[in-house]
Amino acid sequence: ASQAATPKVCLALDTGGIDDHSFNASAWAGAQTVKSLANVSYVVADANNPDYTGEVNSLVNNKCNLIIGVGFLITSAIDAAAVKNPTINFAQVDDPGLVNGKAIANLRGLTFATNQVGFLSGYLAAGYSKTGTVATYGGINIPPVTIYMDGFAKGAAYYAKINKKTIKVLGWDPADPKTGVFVGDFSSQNKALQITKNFEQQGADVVFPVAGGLELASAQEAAASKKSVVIGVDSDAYGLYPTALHGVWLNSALKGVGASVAAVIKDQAAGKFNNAAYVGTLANGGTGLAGYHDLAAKVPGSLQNAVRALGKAIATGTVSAN
Amino acid sequence: MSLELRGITKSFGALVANDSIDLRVERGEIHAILGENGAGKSTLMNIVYGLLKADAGEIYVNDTLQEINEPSDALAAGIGMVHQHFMLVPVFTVAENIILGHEKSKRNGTLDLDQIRADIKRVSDEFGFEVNPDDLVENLPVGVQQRVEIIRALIYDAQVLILDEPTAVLTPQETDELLKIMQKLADKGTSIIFITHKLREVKIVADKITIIRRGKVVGTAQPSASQEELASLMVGRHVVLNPDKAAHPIGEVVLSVKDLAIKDHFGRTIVKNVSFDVKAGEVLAIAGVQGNGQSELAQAMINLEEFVEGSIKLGDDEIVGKSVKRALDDGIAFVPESRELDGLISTFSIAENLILDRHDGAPYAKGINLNPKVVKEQAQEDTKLFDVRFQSVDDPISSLSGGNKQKVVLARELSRPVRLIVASQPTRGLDVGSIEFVHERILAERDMGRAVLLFSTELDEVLALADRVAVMYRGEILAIVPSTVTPQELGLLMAGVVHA
Amino acid sequence: MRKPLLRSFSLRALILPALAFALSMFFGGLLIALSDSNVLHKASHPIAFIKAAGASAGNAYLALFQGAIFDPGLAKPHQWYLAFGPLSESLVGAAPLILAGLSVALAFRAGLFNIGAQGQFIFGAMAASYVGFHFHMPIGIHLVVAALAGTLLGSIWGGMVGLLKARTGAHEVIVTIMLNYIALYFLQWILGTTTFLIPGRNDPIAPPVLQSARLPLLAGSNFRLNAGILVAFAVAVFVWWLLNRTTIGFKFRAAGANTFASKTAGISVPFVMTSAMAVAGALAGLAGAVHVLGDNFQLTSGVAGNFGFDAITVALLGRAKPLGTVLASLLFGALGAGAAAMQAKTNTPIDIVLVIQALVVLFIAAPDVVKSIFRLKSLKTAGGLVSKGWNG
Amino acid sequence: MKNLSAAELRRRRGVYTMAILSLLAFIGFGLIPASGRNVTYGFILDKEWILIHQWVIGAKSASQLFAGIAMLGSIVAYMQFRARKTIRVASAITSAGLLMSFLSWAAAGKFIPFTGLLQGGLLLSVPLIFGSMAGVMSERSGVVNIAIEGELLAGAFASGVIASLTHSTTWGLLIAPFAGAMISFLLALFAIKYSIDQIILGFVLNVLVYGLTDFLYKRLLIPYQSTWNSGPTLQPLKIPVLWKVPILGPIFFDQTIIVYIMYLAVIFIHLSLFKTKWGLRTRAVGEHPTAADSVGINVNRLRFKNVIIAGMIAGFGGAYFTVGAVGSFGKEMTAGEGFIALAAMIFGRWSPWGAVGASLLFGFADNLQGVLSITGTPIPSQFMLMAPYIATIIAVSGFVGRVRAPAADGAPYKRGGNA
Ligand SMILES: Nc1ncnc2c1ncn2[C@@H]1O[C@H](COP(=O)(O)OP(=O)(O)OP(=O)(O)O)[C@@H](O)[C@H]1O
Ligand SMILES: Nc1ncnc2c1ncn2[C@@H]1O[C@H](COP(=O)(O)OP(=O)(O)OP(=O)(O)O)[C@@H](O)[C@H]1O
Ligand SMILES: [Mg+2]
Ligand SMILES: [Mg+2]
Repeated sequence: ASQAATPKVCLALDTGGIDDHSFNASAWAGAQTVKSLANVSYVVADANNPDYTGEVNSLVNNKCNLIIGVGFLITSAIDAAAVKNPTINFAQVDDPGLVNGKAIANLRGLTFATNQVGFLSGYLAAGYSKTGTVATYGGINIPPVTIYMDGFAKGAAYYAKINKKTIKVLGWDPADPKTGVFVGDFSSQNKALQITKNFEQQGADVVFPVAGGLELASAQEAAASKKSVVIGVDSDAYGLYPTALHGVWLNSALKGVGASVAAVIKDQAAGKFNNAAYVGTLANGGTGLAGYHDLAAKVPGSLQNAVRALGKAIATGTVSAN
Repeated sequence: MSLELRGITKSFGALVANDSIDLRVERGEIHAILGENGAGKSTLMNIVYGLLKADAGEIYVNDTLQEINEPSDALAAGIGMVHQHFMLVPVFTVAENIILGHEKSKRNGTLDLDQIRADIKRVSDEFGFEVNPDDLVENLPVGVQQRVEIIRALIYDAQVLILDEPTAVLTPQETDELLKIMQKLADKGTSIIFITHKLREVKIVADKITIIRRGKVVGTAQPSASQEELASLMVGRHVVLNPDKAAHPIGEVVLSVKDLAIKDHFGRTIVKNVSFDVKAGEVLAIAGVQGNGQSELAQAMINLEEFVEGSIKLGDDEIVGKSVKRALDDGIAFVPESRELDGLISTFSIAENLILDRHDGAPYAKGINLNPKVVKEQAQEDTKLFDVRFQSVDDPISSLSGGNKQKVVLARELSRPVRLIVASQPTRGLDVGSIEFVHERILAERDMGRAVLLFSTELDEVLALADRVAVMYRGEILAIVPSTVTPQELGLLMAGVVHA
Repeated sequence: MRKPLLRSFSLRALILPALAFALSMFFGGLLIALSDSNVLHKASHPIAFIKAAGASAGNAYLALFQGAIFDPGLAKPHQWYLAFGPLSESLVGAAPLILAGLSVALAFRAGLFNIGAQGQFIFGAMAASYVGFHFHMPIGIHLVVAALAGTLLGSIWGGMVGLLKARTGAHEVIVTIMLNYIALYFLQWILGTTTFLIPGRNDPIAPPVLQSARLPLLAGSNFRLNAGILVAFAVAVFVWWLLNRTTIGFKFRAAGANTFASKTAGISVPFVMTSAMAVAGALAGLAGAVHVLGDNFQLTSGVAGNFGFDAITVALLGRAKPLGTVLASLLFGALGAGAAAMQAKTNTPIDIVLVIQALVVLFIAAPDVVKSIFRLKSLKTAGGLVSKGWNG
Repeated sequence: MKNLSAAELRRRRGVYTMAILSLLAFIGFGLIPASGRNVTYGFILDKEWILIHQWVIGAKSASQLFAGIAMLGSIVAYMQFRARKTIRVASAITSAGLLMSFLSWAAAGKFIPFTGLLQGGLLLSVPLIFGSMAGVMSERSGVVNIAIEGELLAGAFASGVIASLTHSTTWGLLIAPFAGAMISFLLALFAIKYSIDQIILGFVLNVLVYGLTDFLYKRLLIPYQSTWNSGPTLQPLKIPVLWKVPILGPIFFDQTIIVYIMYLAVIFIHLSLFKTKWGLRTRAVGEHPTAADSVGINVNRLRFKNVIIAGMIAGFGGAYFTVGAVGSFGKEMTAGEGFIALAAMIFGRWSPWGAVGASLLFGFADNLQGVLSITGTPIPSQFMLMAPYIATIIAVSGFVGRVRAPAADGAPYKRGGNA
């Protein structure tokens, strides 16, 4: 691995770009936190015809020392480039970083057990719900999305089990991963709004949207109807959206993309780049809940404690989120 | 009111359509303008009516200079026009069409049609028209549509009335009525400019005749002048008006139609129990007032109609229910009523238009391969044969005048082996020169032993070409008479009068 | 239209497009500069402001050029040719666009407005990918079979539209719009099925197509330039031939120009509708196949990107003529490739390219506007293709 | 009855389709299912007068009941058809019956918030209705309008940003029409003055708006979100008394001002198009411009005016996405609804009510799939999402058939051109 004084670090973002209120944004934010150690820049895949290979090539040509692929769609481009350019270091978000099953020296995978934080969110939602009905929906039916939803459903079920309550989970059924409620894309705000309305009419009072920026729509509906609260996803929604909505964010399920990216960059800067797969968990802070913010008062202390405890239990493995 | 044009000049690019034209029309005068296709008549009139802007020249109404830049100016000056291509919105009712541009609204802002209905009734009664203000124009026969245009002009009391080829689409009866109406209007002081290709009409109504050739006034004539004189003035050479129809042998039956019935898209019966035969070397003319089902009958001959019952036999093979292509290949030549719409593709070159219906046969195509060289050579021949005037066979057909367009259609249909020729209104809108040519061609085909089914609203044409005449009325064939029938009898039949 | 392919193409005919392009770049530049905070901060000192603005736009465009055509920075000792890498990228991007563009153009000439290239592209890509990774066949044969599979599925998906219109009169614009969504969701679904999942993984990325099914590289392993572009050129010539030199093309153009006259001349309009849409679909399907077999290799839910809609723009920009479509696609390919680099180097949002593309089309479609801006009364211009609206 | 007209054949095909579907529904939904479970329909959203709160009925018997109604409906339709009378009402009843029969089957053991289902359908079709109205406005006067998508998006962007900067939804609403008008001004200018192909234009304008809004979004709305992109949203206004009407009330009369304006716009456009001087002239200009010109109507000026107004309508509709729904602007948030609106306009045969009907059909189908995927179906999510699009294709090819655009739609008018 090359030891540039201040390494040139380049992020290959997916089409969402630094403003997707989701993993791309977190990655960029994470990189910003270590600006002092490296000069960081990014490219975004062209939403019109995403050409990931071209995107990564442009970074290779741009003489970057460390290239971080963000978004699972970029995986194969990063793998190829890593094999082709042993002198450049690579990292790939949402991918174990193996090339046909084997690890290679200059490629590090960054994955996240978001089902764990999903599980916590589900538990929290179930505990907070007055109606006993909680709901989740996704942007499109793909693993990075459904992992959260799956954890959420299981967490809620877990709450029901240990508290001998009946909790209804709308939008996702772990037993039947082909079905579920999805918007169909990540941009149709008014569809997301309508889905949230429909959830409320089915009695749901906590909604967990796993659809990037579309969580805004759910928050708006919640604020207007006062019938539900929302758990944000990926980054802390509380800070991302208009202050008028502060009252509806029950919490946010963090995906430590930023932290992981920062970690890799630190290693690079210190010349300690390695290919040990990084898995963000509750244990290592790679995922976790953001905080209750304005609703802290409304969430019973007992519940907050229970959630905290559950977090520890999952971290130590006494409870499994799968 | 008098109208005078001084030095009107208009050119389209290189082509000078009107070349400093002077013209004076007195109050109550019927002034006929004669000229070949493309002579510049419509252009001149469109200028008077404000639809086109003259490059030079002045227009005087009652000897005072009038600025006419918009149709509204013309209307304001009391100039009305019935256009060659009707200016009616097909999906509107008669009343809507007439009120258009002169709308009056009720207090609540909605359209007020009552007044106009009354006006329509008044004018109709005065001139004995039968027009229902609430009929959709698209459902009216052409003759009636033209009435609507005239009514409009009269309601907005035009002092000068321009009629551009008004009789091109009318039957003898309708024509005679129109001529009477024109007289009546003239007597009441309306000045009329009357454009036509039909010398007979000119001689009947015109007080004065101006002849235009290639955009220039080439002379004036009195109605007393003979048709031959007028014709040669127009075309600049001698023309034969009545082709001689030599006697000739008649062969066996080529086309036989039995109990034919046709419905339109709205399920209305347009043609019913029609039966007739056409023999080789014979011209059977289907005469009749526009809108009595001839168009549909003609279309049915090559299966262009969708809802047909009965039988059409060409030789031994049945046509009904087969594809259009099949009918054409069986040996039917089809000259459609509207060359612009059904006959030609305006963006295609002359050569391409010449192979529309046989582009996938030899010699033009081998397999799916078109052979442009052959197509071009063939086009050169066909056009020479049919004396089409053009710069290059690669020019778009739209650059030709109506007469030449029609010759292209004939060239296409007749320069392939056929047994039957179906021709609808083959000379509509054509000038005498072109008409002469078309007529000679049709007779030549007949003499070559082909069967000809001619659809025409032109009495003279029917009598000049037909061996037998079938008269259509309200979708049925009223009678089939020999061509020795007198125009009067024929006219009565076309009007639906069968006398014992 | 019986001119040989190249006569419809003259240098003179390039003056306007060039000016139109310059104009669009100018407006794009304004946008870049005026939205650049570094520039805005200097608003108080006119001179500095203009300098900064010039620099801002200048750098962006330099990067755009370097990303699209030629970037000396890429040359390595004894490997100067590497500087042409960007050009290769541009061509790679242009290939599928040409094919999809031809699809739209051909349908347009037959009087049909094919908004459905996107969906047809998707099905083409799907089929090609499946054949490409699932079967094992000898080199060459595998490639051909995969490409044909894509073409076939695309043509079915497209022909369906023509058939529906011929049979029921359902308007192709409605049907194609709907079919695009259906195709997309179908793709999302199938990517989740075990057939299309990489063993041991669960993210919706199909396995890469096998080497034996990939389009051969044209310029060595340093460049992604592959035979796809040649396929595209060949097909462009084919389409030109089909339209202008065959009886089928004659029928297409006739029915496209005047349905009534065509009917009267015995041309079966339903046949034209169905076959024209089938051929159009085949072309778009092939585009998808070329994309997957040439540079993308792995099927994802975003595989079609925006090709199907860019296709409409390039086809219209190319006046629905094969040559024009090819040229337009090359331009768009270059802009697309340059955009990524521009963003990498100058952080200029990639979307500015959309603006430039739109302006180019606008100005080229509106010669009079450009002429009046540059005072070029004399210059003669080919009339645009006439839109016939919905009634075809 | 032999030799039916095309229209009649289409109608007959429609009748038969309905009859067959009804029968299938009766057997499939009514007889076959194992039965037992109930379906619960909820009829209340808010504190409206309660007629019935809930309606619990056996899924099986409900399916039978409604399928029965559908069958009756189709029989009536057939008799009407034989009598050559209009079959609109009968078909409406049949379709409704079919739908309810299906719903009762699909929602067995579930709770269906009936009122909410309809209200949601209405809300989802709001942008479609505005969009298709814009289409009707401009195409009736002969200018093809594919730029609806762009006009919607521009309206959404402008209203969002302005509302955010001024902290006032009112300003957002006021600005939106002008944003749409800016786009349609380009359309009018290039299409009418420079007579450029209108289909190219529409497409390009969409691309242009996508590019501009995406660009500005990244350059301004993201960095300065709190000031530029944190707009307020409209609150629903209950119309006194009306909103309490059972079922209908909360659906139609508990909405934001945008929806009320939509009602007025549709009625107004319909009336003016068919009952006023302006409408007569507009239709004339769209059908036969030369004729209109020859009676002294300034064709191109009228077209220009109408295209601009069309843009304002769509632009205003765009405001629904931001101030009407989520407040902030989201990248490409119209997500192709402008094209659905275009389809709805054609589907609706260029008539205001037709377009409204098509839009509602689509919106309702979309929400129905949403509700059903919540209550749970065995059908994979992606196929549920397809449903509204498939439904549209079936409707278009099964019932609508060939449509006819205004004769001069898309043809630039130049005087003295070939008549
Ligand atoms: N809008 C136009 N643009 C270019 N040339 C035109 C236009 N209108 C007419 N012309 C040309 O001007 C000439 C005169 O046309 P015009 O229609 O006045 O002839 P016409 O006397 O009315 O012929 P016809 O007797 O067939 O009606 C024709 O040769 C035609 O080619
Ligand atoms: N815009 C135009 N450009 C070129 N030629 C034109 C134009 N308008 C009319 N012409 C030509 O002017 C000539 C006369 O016009 P006109 O429409 O009267 O044709 P026509 O001979 O009367 O045939 P028809 O009776 O079918 O109209 C025709 O050749 C027609 O093609
Ligand atoms: Mg004329
Ligand atoms: Mg004429």
